Amino acid sequence: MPQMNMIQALNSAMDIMLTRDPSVVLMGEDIGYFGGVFRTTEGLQRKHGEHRVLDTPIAEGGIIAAAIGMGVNGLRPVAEIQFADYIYPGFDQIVSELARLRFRTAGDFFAPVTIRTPCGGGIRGGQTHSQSPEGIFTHVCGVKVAMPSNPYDAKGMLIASIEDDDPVLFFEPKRLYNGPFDGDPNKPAVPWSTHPKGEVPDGYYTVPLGKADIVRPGNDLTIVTYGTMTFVAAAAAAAMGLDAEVIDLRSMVPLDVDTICTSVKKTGRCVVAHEATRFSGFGAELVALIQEECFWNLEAPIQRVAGWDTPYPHAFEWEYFPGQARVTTALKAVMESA
Amino acid sequence: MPQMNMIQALNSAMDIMLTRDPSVVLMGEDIGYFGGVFRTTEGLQRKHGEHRVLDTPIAEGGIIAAAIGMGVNGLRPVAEIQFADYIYPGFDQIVSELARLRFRTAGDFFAPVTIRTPCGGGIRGGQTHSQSPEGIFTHVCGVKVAMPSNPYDAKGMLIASIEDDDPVLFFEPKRLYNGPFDGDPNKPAVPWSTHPKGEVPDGYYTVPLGKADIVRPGNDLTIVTYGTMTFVAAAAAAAMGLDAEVIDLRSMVPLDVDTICTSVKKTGRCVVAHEATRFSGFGAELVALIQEECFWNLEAPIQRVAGWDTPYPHAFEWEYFPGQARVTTALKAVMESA
Amino acid sequence: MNRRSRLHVPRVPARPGEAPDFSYVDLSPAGAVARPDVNARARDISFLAVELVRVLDDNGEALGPWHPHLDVHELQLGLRHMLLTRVFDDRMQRTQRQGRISFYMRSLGEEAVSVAQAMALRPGDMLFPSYRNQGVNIVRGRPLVDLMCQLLSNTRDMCKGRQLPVMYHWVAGNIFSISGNLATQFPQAVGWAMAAAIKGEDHIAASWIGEGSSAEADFHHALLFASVYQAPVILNVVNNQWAISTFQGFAGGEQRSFAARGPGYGIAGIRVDGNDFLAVYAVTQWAAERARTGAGPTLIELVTYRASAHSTSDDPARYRPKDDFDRWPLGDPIARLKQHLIRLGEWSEQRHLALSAELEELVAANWKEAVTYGMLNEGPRLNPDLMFDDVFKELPPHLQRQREQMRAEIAKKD
Amino acid sequence: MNRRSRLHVPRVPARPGEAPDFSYVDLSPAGAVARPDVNARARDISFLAVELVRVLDDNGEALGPWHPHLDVHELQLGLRHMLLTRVFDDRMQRTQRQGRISFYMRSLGEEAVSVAQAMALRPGDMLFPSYRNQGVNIVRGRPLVDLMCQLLSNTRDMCKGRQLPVMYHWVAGNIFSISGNLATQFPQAVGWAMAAAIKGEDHIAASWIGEGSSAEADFHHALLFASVYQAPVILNVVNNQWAISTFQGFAGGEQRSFAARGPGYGIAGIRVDGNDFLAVYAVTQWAAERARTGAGPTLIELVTYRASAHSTSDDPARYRPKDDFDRWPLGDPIARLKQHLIRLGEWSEQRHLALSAELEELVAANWKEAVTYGMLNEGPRLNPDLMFDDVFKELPPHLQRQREQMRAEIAKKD
Ligand SMILES: Cc1ncc(C[n+]2csc(CCOP(=O)(O)OP(=O)(O)O)c2C)c(N)n1
Ligand SMILES: Cc1ncc(C[n+]2csc(CCOP(=O)(O)OP(=O)(O)O)c2C)c(N)n1
Ligand SMILES: [Mg+2]
Ligand SMILES: [Mg+2]
Repeated sequence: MPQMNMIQALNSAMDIMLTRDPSVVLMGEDIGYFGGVFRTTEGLQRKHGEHRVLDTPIAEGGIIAAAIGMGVNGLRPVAEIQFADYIYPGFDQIVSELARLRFRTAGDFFAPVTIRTPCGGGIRGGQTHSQSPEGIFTHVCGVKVAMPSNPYDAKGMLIASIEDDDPVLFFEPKRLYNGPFDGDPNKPAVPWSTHPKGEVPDGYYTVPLGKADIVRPGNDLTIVTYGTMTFVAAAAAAAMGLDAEVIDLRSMVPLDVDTICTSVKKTGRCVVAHEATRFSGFGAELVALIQEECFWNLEAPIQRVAGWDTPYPHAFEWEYFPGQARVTTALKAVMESA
Repeated sequence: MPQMNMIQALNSAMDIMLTRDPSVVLMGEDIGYFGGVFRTTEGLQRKHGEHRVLDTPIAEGGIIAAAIGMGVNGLRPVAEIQFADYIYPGFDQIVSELARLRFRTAGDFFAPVTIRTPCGGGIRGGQTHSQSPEGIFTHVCGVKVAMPSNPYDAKGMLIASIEDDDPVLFFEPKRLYNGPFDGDPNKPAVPWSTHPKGEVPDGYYTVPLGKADIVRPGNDLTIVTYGTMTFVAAAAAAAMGLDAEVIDLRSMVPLDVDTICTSVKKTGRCVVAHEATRFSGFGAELVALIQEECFWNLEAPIQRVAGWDTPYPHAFEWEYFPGQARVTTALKAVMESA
Repeated sequence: MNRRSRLHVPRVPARPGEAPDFSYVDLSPAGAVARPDVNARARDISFLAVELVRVLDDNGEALGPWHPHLDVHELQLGLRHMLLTRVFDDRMQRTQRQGRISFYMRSLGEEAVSVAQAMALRPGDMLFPSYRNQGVNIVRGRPLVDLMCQLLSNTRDMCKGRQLPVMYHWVAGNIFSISGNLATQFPQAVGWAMAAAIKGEDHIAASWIGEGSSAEADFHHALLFASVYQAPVILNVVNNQWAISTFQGFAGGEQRSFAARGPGYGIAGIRVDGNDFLAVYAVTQWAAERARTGAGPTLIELVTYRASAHSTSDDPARYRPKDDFDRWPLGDPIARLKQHLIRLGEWSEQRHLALSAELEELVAANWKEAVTYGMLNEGPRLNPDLMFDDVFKELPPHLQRQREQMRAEIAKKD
Repeated sequence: MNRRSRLHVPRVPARPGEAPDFSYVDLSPAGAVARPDVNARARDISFLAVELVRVLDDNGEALGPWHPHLDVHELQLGLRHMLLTRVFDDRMQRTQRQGRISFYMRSLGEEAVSVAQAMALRPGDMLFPSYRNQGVNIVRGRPLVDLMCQLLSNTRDMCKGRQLPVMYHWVAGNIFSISGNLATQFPQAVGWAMAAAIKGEDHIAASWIGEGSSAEADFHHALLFASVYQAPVILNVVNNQWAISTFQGFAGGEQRSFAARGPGYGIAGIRVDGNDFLAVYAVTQWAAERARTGAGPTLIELVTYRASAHSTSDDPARYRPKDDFDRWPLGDPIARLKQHLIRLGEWSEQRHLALSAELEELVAANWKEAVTYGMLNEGPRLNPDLMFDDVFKELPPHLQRQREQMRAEIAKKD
């Protein structure tokens, strides 16, 4: 099977969809001739033409709005926001329009727009190139929210998102573009070619939204996470010798409540982890939900691991990032409790 | 003591601050000559002049941006967003700028902007005049988030917000403008003059942000809520004959964790209620936090009462609104559990 | 240097109790403005953004190069559509006053905008209206009962009870959904037009925005994207002078016409007498041909007057003189087209009265039918279960659960 | 009708391997454009948005009504500031290549913009720069070591390690904080100017935005609010032809100049040769006087060229010809001012070399000092506790708790 990093996997997904479905178009800042600042759309304009892969003005609000109009007119736009930190100028069009169109027209109009955007820290991007705003969108009814953690899922989930008739916010943890990452920036970088999820079929396949992945089965406790933290949390648990069940959510909306609750009911202990800021982050919803559903099975309070409730500071990237030390503290708390 | 409804109380707060502090300016759509679509700023332009009470273009993003610039130049702007549903065009300026300015300049620049906006349903406003987006802002570090539930608090908290050097998002539950509301739209409207919190001093006073109010002490269970649901939840508990301790948070950021946890530790049972949609709403943070802090005291899973995870539909306003029936179900669940 | 800048506050010409003053409105005589070739470059025709294209003069005579030379039946049809719009508006306003519907917004005084523009477009062209464009539904033959059912949020409401009154849509009629959020439809229309161009189809898009709403960011997005991709779209600013209580000066109209924004972006901008059916028709036709032949987008400013309150929640007596519409220099679009037809010998006061009566009856008959499908608080009602549909294409598990919970709540109440 | 609209895609004049082609740039001869009175109404001077104000001709002679007649010391100072900007940029670029700083952005080729504009303003005027305006710091006398400490995120970083390199600010120098989010500063500058007008102060504000960033909504907000309130502000679009890989046509520059957006909003718009120190100075002075005397805002488009890569993360060889800057018709701002001074007999190649050497040394000395305060991964470091400060004015309890947790994590690692 071919080896791909996450960038190549995403590129392959878009290439396949541009080829299979004439209604698919890509649009975004620097994505056309140049192939994107992360090179995710490299070669696609040359192959599919300037009318299928559009360079756009630097106006995230305009990009989303135009994508909605195009979606209403039968196209299937995939819009890139260059960094998740820059999605906010498009917020109104996402929340008030994209998310609401099907509902307010009783299904008569809809716009099958996928919004791709790199998120998360760990690349020295400072406070405006490191954010993880996914939690905000999970509170907005009418949009799906997904984040893959590896090349295989990235390709399959992106294809599923493009084919989905509902709008999808597709967050790409940029720290994982080139390889898995266990949270230690001082270790040599590991490429995806060393990882089983770096094996990615060349052709079409989908990984459905709404289905979590148990990346490691276990009995001591459940770790519910997604994105970069999948690797960090698993590594921390392994280092502690814990038999943790690690769940990579892959999509937050829809959420695979069954997989989560089955696991927590089995283990009785749970840690929830994400890179986004803690207060009112998506972890809060997970904790609320798990305690509602699994209260009587819990042997300890659920612990949250998250970014601090501050912007992501350039100089303190690794003091900010929820690395193994932070996970370990939570794991200890949840294992020692009771 | 004078009687005021919430509109009069807010008007009085702004009038006092315009009088006391020459740097205070008001701005917003229709707020000047006309006095605002809810008449909250009535008479203030006539009294304080066109340079203190500004009618603005219909551009929420421009309003917030201009307010930030004015704040940096020594003014203390109070910007009105006509409905909370229309705050999203200003989202980027709030999240990326207003919330971040002090941090990114190490305190050298800041903009003491207060953003007032009517929120919540119950006035037949349909999906675009009924939203409660406060939860989203609680995930944005760097802004304070407040919502009063009565005229007394409204005035004191608005003055505190205007005087605060941090930006404050000040949500006004519009269903409470004219009187308390127990969730039953078929009962005759009750004016604030019948309620002790409708007694509002004429002069200057503050109600600090970050301090919750125990609106009713009790021992059976704790209800943590804010805004309109303060009255609905209290009424439901009273109707069931429960000795509920009802906490009106008043501000979500900063959050009065001590008052909440002291109460839950005492009662061992907790219901969290808000009008906003449930999934990833502020209730999730409350539940997560309470189970972290009070896990060993809990005798039943914490229940959430909230709006459904759909837009607020015009025709089904009362099926949507989290009225006493929804609260009652949660109260029963939390009392019967164990 | 002694002169100091002071914050400028746009001047409102007259407030309640003062005499209406419309001297600020720049007028051109009927027939006076040149009609450039449809392929003219935007930069060469910027005079169109300053002048005011008018065809009908004060006597109802049609003059000059913009005279569209419509046949009499078209004119009579236009008159009928405008009158029907007005009769419909009046009746719906009254039903709101009676508490039958929760809210309403009339288009009194600006009926020519929607009617003439929709008539000048083809049925396959996609319309992205604002909330004051009910006329486009009428032109496209929407059964009135459908509109009324939306206003009533009843069992035949095309929005299934989800939207405030007047937020119609119509897939079959190529009329897009109206949003409660101002201006959002403007760049969406551009995106729609871009898609048409990508697909090589010759349908064009048209959208409408109030002059007040043109302050929103989406107005800029629309002009910018239309300019960059030369999208086949007509962007209309309905300058009815007021945005709720706010005068058009607060949207930037004091310094420059709204049409002038177009040339700033390299888009043809054209200012037209919005109460002159013939001028509106001609300008729209010109812009449509431009768009359809690849000559690019056009920004049209329709100068008109919001003769009524903003909505049933508004009372304009608080912020403007009562008799203002009587003094409005561009008159009433219905009266002007009627005068023109009478002058042509193709209409009369009697026929007008008869038509009015016919349309009143039509509206009444439709209303009678509509209420049989239910009213907001009376008669048949939509199933509240519907609230959970269409949030997503498929109902996800958490909404299934919430629907169950709602059913239980309702059962308990009953 | 056979012609159909096709989606237009803006044309890029030349790609890698092709010959640079700047025929699309509209030029006016030096000295040719009239200089209107500073109180002229925006609508009467729209020619300024089309022409290109130039003072220096190809031989370095200063011509025409915009000649600012600066004294020689001013000119020499301007040359020095521009050269220092360039030397500083070069040196910082190299430190980035050496891994000392994480990121850098040069202003190569556009030094006249920041330097001439800042010199034409008063110290009390508030500047809202973009990330390519380092020159304004140099003009206002910022110690270089301060800038370097920011780049290094070290113990003397005025941002306390919180911002990416180049995102400076300076309270004492009246230079606002640079945001990583494009365009946000533009309407903030207008708000600042509105406040000055409200308070009756005569300070004005100036802001800079890239032509690519002018596509953002905030560009529109700025123009609109400036127009409505006639705010005393200068809004500058630095049209350096590129936005990362994206050509200016994708920001709307193909159809119309960026300066032309101004007149669309009723704001004076003026297009100036951004590499002509004298022209930039003169135009800025004119706009400042307009603003200060209550004649309203001005939009200035500075036509220049981004001679270097977008940032240290970019490689322009992927999207444009390598030798493009050599063919850029407006030349190099430093070479042109130097030529002018030599022509005046007030400068020479030797003095230039000596100045270069002096500035290299100045920069080197500052760098030597700066690194003693720490580097990103070496030497003294800021206390990570600082991460929790300034989120709010007072540290709230939940951040106190998180700070404790972080301290414990660090203790564990050590
Ligand atoms: C984003 C947003 N902001 C504010 C409002 C509230 N609002 C509704 S209509 C209106 C005035 C619009 O005026 P204009 O665009 O001139 O249209 P007109 O009513 O004159 O047709 C306002 C401020 C809204 N619906 N959406
Ligand atoms: C809101 C936002 N969107 C996108 C970006 C990413 N970005 C950074 S610089 C840049 C190009 C800006 O080009 P231009 O405005 O022409 O300025 P120049 O670099 O030429 O000085 C882009 C797209 C950003 N920083 N902020
Ligand atoms: Mg209007
Ligand atoms: Mg540029």
